[in-house]
Amino acid sequence: MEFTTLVQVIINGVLLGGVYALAAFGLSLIFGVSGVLNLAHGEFLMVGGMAVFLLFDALQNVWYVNPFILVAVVAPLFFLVGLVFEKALIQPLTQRKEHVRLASAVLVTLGAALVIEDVADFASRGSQYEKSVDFFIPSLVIGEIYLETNKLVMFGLVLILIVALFIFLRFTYVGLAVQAVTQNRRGALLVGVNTTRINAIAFGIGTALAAVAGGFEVINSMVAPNIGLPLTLKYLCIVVMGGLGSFLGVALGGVIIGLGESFLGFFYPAWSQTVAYLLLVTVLLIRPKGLFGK
Amino acid sequence: MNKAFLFPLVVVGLLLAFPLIEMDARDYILLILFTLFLNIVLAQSYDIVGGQMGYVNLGHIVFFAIGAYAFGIFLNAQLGFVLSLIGGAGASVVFAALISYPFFRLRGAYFSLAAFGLVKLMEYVTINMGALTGGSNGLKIEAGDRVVPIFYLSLAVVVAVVICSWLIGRSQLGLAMKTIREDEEVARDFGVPVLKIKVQALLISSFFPGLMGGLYTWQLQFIDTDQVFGLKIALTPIAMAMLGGSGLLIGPIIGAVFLVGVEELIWTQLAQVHWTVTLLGYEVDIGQFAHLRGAILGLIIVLVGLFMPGGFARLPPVERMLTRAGLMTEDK
Amino acid sequence: MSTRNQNDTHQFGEIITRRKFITLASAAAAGMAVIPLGGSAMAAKTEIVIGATLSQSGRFQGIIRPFGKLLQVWADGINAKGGIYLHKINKTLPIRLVIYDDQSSPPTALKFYERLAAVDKVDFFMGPFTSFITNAALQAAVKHKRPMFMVEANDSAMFEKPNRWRATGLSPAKTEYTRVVQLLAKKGGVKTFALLSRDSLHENQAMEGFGEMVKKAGMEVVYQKIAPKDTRDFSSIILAMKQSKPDVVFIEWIPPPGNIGFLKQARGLGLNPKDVVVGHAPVPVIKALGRSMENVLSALYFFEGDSPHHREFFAMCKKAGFEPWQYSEAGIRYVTFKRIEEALVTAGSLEPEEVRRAMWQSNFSLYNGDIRIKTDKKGYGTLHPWPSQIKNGKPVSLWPLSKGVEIFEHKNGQW
Amino acid sequence: MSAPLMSVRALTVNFSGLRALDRVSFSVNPGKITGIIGPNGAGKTTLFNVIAGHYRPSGGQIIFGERNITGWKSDRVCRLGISRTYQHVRPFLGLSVYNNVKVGFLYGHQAVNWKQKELSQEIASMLEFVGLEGLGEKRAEELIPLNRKRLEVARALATHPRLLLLDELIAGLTPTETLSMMETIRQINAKGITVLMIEHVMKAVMGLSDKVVVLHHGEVIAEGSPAQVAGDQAVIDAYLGAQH
Repeated sequence: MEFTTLVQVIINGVLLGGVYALAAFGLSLIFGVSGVLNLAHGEFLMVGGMAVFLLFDALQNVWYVNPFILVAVVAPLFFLVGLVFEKALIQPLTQRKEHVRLASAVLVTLGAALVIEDVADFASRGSQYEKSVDFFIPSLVIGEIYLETNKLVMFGLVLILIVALFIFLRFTYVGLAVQAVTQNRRGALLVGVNTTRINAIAFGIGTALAAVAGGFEVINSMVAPNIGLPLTLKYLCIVVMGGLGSFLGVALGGVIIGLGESFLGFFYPAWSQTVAYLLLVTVLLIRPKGLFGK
Repeated sequence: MNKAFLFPLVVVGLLLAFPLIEMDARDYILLILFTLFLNIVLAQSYDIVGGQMGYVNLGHIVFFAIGAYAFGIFLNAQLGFVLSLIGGAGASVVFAALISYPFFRLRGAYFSLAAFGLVKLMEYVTINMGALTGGSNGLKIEAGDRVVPIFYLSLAVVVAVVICSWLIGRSQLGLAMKTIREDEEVARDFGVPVLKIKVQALLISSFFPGLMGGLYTWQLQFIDTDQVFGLKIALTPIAMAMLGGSGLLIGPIIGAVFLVGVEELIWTQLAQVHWTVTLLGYEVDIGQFAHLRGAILGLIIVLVGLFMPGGFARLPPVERMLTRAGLMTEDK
Repeated sequence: MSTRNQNDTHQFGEIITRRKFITLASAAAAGMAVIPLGGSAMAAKTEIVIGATLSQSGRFQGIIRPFGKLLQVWADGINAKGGIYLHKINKTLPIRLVIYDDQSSPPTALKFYERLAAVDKVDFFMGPFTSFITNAALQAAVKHKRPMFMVEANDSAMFEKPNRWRATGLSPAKTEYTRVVQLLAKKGGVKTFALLSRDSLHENQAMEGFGEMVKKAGMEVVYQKIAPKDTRDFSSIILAMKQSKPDVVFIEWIPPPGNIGFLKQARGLGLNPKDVVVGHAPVPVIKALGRSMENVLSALYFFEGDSPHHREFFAMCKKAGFEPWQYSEAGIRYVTFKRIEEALVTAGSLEPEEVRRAMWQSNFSLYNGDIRIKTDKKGYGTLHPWPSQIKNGKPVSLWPLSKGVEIFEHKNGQW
Repeated sequence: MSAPLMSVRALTVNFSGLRALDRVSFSVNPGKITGIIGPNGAGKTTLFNVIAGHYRPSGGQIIFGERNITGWKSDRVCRLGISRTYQHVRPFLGLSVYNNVKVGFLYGHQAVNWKQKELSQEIASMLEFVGLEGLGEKRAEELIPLNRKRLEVARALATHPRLLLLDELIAGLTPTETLSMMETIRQINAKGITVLMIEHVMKAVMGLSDKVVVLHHGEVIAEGSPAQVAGDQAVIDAYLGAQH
């Protein structure tokens, strides 16, 4: 393998991993705070992507909007969607016994995933099944190395979001409360944290992050009603591999899987999609609580 | 006691006699019943680990898939039907044995997720082992009309899994499994050999989907990974078990009958109805909303998760009815 | 959903009252599901019942959703003329369609074909989409001895064993891109090919065939790989392709997740071959890539022309609400319709055995004789798609070959 | 004096740098009641968890009878004859009272092949002994807190232990309930079962114990008869220090 090729493969992997980590962050935050595995996470990604597409499509003939701006418009809406979703579907579960809560959460979020997918499928009847926006900025070329501008922008945004999230978690009251709840739910409750509110906020942020990732998908590739569950599963791999509730673990998990897919994609594309699941199972067998789990 | 056995016996008797009735729609109904039996077996066998022991095994479908593929491979190797069927179930049990120790080091959500990841992992492994499994070209077996034998065989598997589950529920093993569900640490403190029990439970619960997988291949005659590893196939039986009442013998059956029934009776029919109404000046064909069945199914699952964590069978009126019929087996 | 003929429309078209609806629904719930709503007696035939499933939900809906309507347009067209004349029973019978949604799933399809045969008592099966679903459906055809015209299933796995009850209009999957390769060879200027397919039965075979034909035409395959079905990021595949320096890049991928990702990323990563061939390029793909799709080669199941068949086909698509290129598989449907009409007229009765024989003996030509529709020993047909090239956001057909070579422009890496 | 039933020797437990137990040594004499007291956070429950086999100590030994059981898994420890209750009660909430006790009988000790009928009788008399007669069919979660504690005792006794670890069994009970529970403990002891109990309620510890061990910051600071311990200056300092 030539050096430039190696560099290109690594760049591809890291850029890919960054976007993986973004969506997985949301999922990790939700699990950390509420103890719920949100099987509908990928559906929010899909719907977020669709929202960006629909806005783009509707505005296309009026005036041409950069889809990244639309992503920024859509994200706060999905924060609200997340709040409502949590309020309606997740909050009633939090008081249940652990194994009952796990099972109920599987039921509720899986059911929600089916509803969202099927409604999206049904709504696609009048229009097209796959949705993608036509947006392209020429790539940066350094020697033989190509840097896709779209992906660079995305990666930059991911970094900004992650830093913002970090600052939020470290330096704001709500952020500290989120961390407190993640570490010890009962303890946080005892010191007066309003866990109900924190749950809702975590869900809002998580959902907004999923929608942003969906916007990226629609710019970079496409979304369709049936992509939700497989994506959820891949993000779950990242979250669990890193260690439930560990943000560093998620970032690292995302990049590891991105790199793995990138390298295998170069040599043996047939195995590239296996990486996430193989790593998940392997890591758990060696470290039952993930790379950074406590 | 007599009363408790009467109802199931009558049902099984009627089912046994059904194929003897001369009617045009017989095979169509048999195929629906096969779908029902398939789901009962998957839901009931899932519930041995998921309901009685409290380990939400999101990867239960892997046993079915392995059974399906192994059966096809053995049959194509001229092992004969019976041996292939046993071989398929055997392969599934062996696989369960292989994964049981490492997977049972994981608890709670970690276990569920690793098992869920296993579905996709095994799917890709199956696709990429083309020499054995046919890869994405699928696995094909000798064609033939098997609706009636399949019906009897799958009914037999249903009866077997229900009896097995019932026996476990009454046995010492079942009690140990329930203590693990309630509090694994305490169970261990009181001498329950936790790992051994968990492995036993998983082996038992992997046998029946293995058998059913073989029957599925025999029936469909041409399978690929989408059909046996698909995420919806993986999750529906689990939803059925929880819907009906996880941990109760009758629960998965109720869940499967309900979901398969709703699908067949309402949506297939409603989709044929053209009930046009004028709404805000648009002509709307209500029948086309039958295509939203996936959403309605999802909605039912959500509502059960929210309001009936114990499933239909534990709703007080249903519980009373079932108790009166002697169908409510103890799960305390 | 079920589509119905005009006679039926008079009964069903009026608004069904609420009470009637509730009665119907509750009757259904009570277990009456299996009793057909309009039971057709075995006695004197008054109509030709044709049954099919279409994937109106699930993965394939994006490709074939509007074909329910197209089928109805066809049936309405025939019924407007009174139906099809069957000489042996000396009757002209209208067509009635019964269609179910197979949800893109084989077991569901099998169940519905069983129902079509046993409950709806169809005389003729139209097959579903893809080989897996068709193979499941075929069981019902064989068991109930009803001829099945397999609309979209041409993978060799289906044809290993002889089976008298099925035939298709398509040529084998491996030969799917014969005409595209012909065109490229004739135009000249390209030598090396990079091929990629989605890992599934049909796509793999089509790609393999493409590679074989390329080699036979004296050109070279420098990259040939299969990518897993869930692939969304193609960066590394594109990089590897780029290093093999292909003149032509070919991707065979039935959406979704589609080839959109591949094309977008190929553009971004500087994969600039002389020509790009996209096996399936429906509207969403063209729309997503915008101007970058200019001069991308693709295949259509019809070509531009002005024969009576052309005019009929275009009119049918228009009535069904789409332009033919938007749902290219419509061309396959049209051939199917013609084959079924011909088989019924030739057979002159609804005896399954006679219809079946007529279906196999079929031999007539379509589109000004451009294709001879016949069945070979295995049951394959003779339909290949025709090459096309996207110009101004719309595929332009590159056929006949002499004319096609003239219109054809290399993409020359211009995204 | 006979050999101790259990001796704990220089037991040390570290939790990620934090030393929870520091070279704890003491012994439990057969047939006696030994009390463990100490302020909050002294490491009492950690001590129980190590003895019961929840975690492996960083150093030291636990000798039970003739055997060194250091690092044994809890199911094995239980079958050898050490059983316990929990500070925060943990009955199997979803199971019936009857089945809760049955687990102890079936799994809690070595190789007894119970006949179904015998077993039911044993369980019934056990429930009667702790004062839960007639409640066998109830789910554990339907019991009031006092009865949950009784159930825990019954489940622990069902394993036929030689040593019973009671973790704050009396804390939180009303004065009358306290008296009745103390009586139960005496009766258990009278059956020949050695008891090691953690207790905050001084009256109970002093009234029941033959010997008291005082833990403070993970170390044993006093050991002796109740009277000796009560007069020990280190103990008084520890408690006063804890209270201020």
